[in-house]
Amino acid sequence: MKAAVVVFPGSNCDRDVAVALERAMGRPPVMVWHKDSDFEDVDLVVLPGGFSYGDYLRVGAISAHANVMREVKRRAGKGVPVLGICNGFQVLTESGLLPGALMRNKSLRFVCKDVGLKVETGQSLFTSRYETGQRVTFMAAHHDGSYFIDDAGRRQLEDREQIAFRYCDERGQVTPEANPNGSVANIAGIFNSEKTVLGMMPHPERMADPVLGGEDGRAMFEGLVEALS
Amino acid sequence: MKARIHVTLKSGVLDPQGKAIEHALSQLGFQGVDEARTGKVIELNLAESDPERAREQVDLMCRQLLANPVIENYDIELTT
Amino acid sequence: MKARIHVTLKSGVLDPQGKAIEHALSQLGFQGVDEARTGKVIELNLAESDPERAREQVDLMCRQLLANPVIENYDIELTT
Amino acid sequence: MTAEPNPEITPELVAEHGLKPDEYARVREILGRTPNLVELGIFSVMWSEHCSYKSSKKWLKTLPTEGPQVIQGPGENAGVVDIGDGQAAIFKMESHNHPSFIEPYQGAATGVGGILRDVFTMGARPVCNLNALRFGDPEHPKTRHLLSGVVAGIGGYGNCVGVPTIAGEVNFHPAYNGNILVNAMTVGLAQADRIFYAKATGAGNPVIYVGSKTGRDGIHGATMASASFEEDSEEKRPTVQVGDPFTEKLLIEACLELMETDAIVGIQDMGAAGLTSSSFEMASKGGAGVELDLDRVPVREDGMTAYEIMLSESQERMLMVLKPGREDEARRIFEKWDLDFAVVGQLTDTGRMVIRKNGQQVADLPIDPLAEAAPEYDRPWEPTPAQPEIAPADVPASEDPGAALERLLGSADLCSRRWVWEQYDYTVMADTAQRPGGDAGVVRVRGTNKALAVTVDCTPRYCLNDPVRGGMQAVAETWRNITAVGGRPLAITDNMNFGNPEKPLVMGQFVGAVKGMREACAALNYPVVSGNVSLYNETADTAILPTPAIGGVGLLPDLSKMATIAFTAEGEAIVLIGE
Ligand SMILES: Nc1ncnc2c1ncn2[C@@H]1O[C@H](COP(=O)(O)OP(=O)(O)O)[C@@H](O)[C@H]1O
Repeated sequence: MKAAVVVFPGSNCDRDVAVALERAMGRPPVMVWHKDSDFEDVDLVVLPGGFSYGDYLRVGAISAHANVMREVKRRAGKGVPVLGICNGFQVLTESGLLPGALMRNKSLRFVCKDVGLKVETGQSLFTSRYETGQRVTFMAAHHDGSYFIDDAGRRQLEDREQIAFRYCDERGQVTPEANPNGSVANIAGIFNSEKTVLGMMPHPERMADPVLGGEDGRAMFEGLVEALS
Repeated sequence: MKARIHVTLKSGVLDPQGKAIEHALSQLGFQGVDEARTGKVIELNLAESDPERAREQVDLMCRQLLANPVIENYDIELTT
Repeated sequence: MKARIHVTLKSGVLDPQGKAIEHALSQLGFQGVDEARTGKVIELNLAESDPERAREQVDLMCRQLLANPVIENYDIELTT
Repeated sequence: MTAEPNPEITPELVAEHGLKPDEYARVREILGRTPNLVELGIFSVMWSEHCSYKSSKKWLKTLPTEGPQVIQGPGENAGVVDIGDGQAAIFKMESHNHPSFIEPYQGAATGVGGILRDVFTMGARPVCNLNALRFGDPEHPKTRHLLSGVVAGIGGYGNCVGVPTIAGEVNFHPAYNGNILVNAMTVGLAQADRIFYAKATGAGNPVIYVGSKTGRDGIHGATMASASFEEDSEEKRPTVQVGDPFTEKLLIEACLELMETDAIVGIQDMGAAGLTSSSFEMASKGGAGVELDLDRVPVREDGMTAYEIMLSESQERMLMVLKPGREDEARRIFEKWDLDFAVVGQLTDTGRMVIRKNGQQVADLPIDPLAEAAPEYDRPWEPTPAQPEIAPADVPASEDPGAALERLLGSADLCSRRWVWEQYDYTVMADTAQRPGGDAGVVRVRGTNKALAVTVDCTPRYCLNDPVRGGMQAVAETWRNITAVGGRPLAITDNMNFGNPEKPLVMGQFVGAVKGMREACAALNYPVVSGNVSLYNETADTAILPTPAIGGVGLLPDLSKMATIAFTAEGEAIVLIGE
């Protein structure tokens, strides 16, 4: 399997996700510069976390217009899987590859902590190593992670099983207290309708190594390798 | 020409910053304030001097970049 | 009454956000745009109906909370 | 083209520049004439307490700074210690106290930006940040606002740049009501044979400016940091700088990319006093002369004068000296990262700083007398009177230990700091092996099984009672915290925060703390490799508690042996060690 990690100015989890991918794939991903309008054929494109363009104007807004995004959109349209983590998720909603928008956390503060996630479906490229309904722990680290979508949009996501993860408590219950940022319906990650694009706020790559306090994220990368090799 | 663009949240979209301001004002002892809403203002200097063309240009900027139609409205004021 | 408050950076104060917007607009092919500056707009509903007293009240809010006089200017518009 | 203002240099103007009459006499003696305004401005920042350490130098020199692990002690942008396998840890702590009181968010944010630059300037990739914070009484009307602004600012900058903030401390005391302390520390990693110094050598070599454009930011900030606050300072409100962490992130990547080549001769960040201190310090260290052409400096505003350009404190800028002919290679890297790049001058062998603007010479100063022969004072000091010892027997026993424990745990001084650190990204870079909440933060050295343990500590109320023992205790506490996670302590950085040194009792606190630190460092073979001094932390004659914040760095040779905070599982044995 081959993967690409896009580097925007201000990306800061590009190295982290590259390390996690390399561990799963056995070889490093290609790093693609935001100014490039083309890059080699890959089986997976990753938009990493960080503060591209300083999160100025709106998170992800300026990056959504980067040269490289035209190509990412084209490939996503052809079914190439795309994973956006944190800032990457924000870029995906801003570029229209995923519905909704990410807004300032309800607390108005940056939040960095372990969060429990309920896996809403194990039936996808990205979540095949998880059971539907399983509780996993990832790390949230963001200032603008409050997912917004109107009621009609939310119903559509639910009907088409496009919700990938929801914030949940220790016992796997999706409660308001378990919601770290005010997201509509505790949504932490969503798919496009074909489930080939996943955007999520919490960081699986920061839970892919026992030294960092957990390994629940590793299964996502290993599952991808299995599905895409 | 100069353009001043107001970008505000659509009604129905939660504005935690507005809520925080309301709360802080009441803590400070200001009574009778409600419905605080926050937004952004962006000011630009344009080389374009024709108001109609300038407005078109700025409108396009707003749709493409400056506002997110999922959550925001915008309005444009032009001055010379 | 309603108050609309514009909070903008004092001239000379670095506006990294404005800089990024300028850059992004030119990348998108918009020519002839410069001096992008960003600010905040805050809208409040006031119980106070006397314009003079309302202005005084809002002015105090700005000085105490809504603006940071070290780096920001503000102006107040009142409407009924 | 704006003409350079050329006012008469009156005693008032000299005083406004913070120079004492005898210092000004020295200026005239060095120049053999009256300085012009640009030159006066340069002297004033170079000889400010902040840049020259004139009150503290004599005492700082007495600290132990050597050891087999030390690659670079105090005097450079940051200290460097050997961590084996050809690798080095580079670190320093720095204060941004006054700016943070005036504008907590931006003050704290730019403090983090400044200390990051000190570390990556030397060729290190920053791997973690720490912060030591002191605020006034929790009930004081300003405290809440200051605390939330400072914490948001530290997070706002560090999180965006993508360096984890993994440890720190927060204290409250009414003595900080009018003078909060914001001390930020950065630790970086580099190859021991790829360290860059702030030394300008080689006549003819080009002098390069990179980063953000220069604006009228914080002009006179460096002198501001050396003057006590007057009660009305909130009215005067000097300009503070706004940080741009996004540009800093680009600057880190661009500098590290250029550092992989061998094009750089010397490099220095433009901290307080910007272009002035960076150019003078680099030239002085390398024994070079410099010609600067200010028309080539990238500026943000029209009509900036030479005075403003030389004294601007705009953030996210660096000065470098390159090998001849390497300009284009460097320019390509900085342009790739969308940063400004300009050749602003060249080195000479005259030992003088010659500055031009609009084709005219606006300053001509001898470098060494300014940079190295800055005034140095032996300020009168009085030892802190001994405080009565309190015998434990004289303290009445608590009637209800349960309630007392609850009160203690709920107090501002002891309660959980989670509210603070959850606003900091402490796991970005995916190497954080121990998060905030333990004795010390631990980051893995990427690609190895080693890790660094880091902590900052100081207990100001001990220092108030007995500065010598307080200074000792602060050093010892960092040692213990590092040891408690399984690390071998290597060296410290310090941030000496005190009141007005012109008062003998305050000066005595400083002298006492240094003495205590010296003894502890010597006993533990735990040298000081970098540090920072912040004096004049006084408002209306109330000085802060003496606060020598100590930042310690240690090495865990084998991360699998790391210890975490005790009491994690039922059935574990509890052992008490020590007296
Ligand atoms: N400003 C801060 N930034 C990051 N971490 C902090 C900060 N203040 C406190 N902490 C963390 O909270 C924990 C408790 O702090 P403190 O009470 O100072 O610990 P101790 O006294 O045990 O050294 C430590 O892990 C410390 O690193």
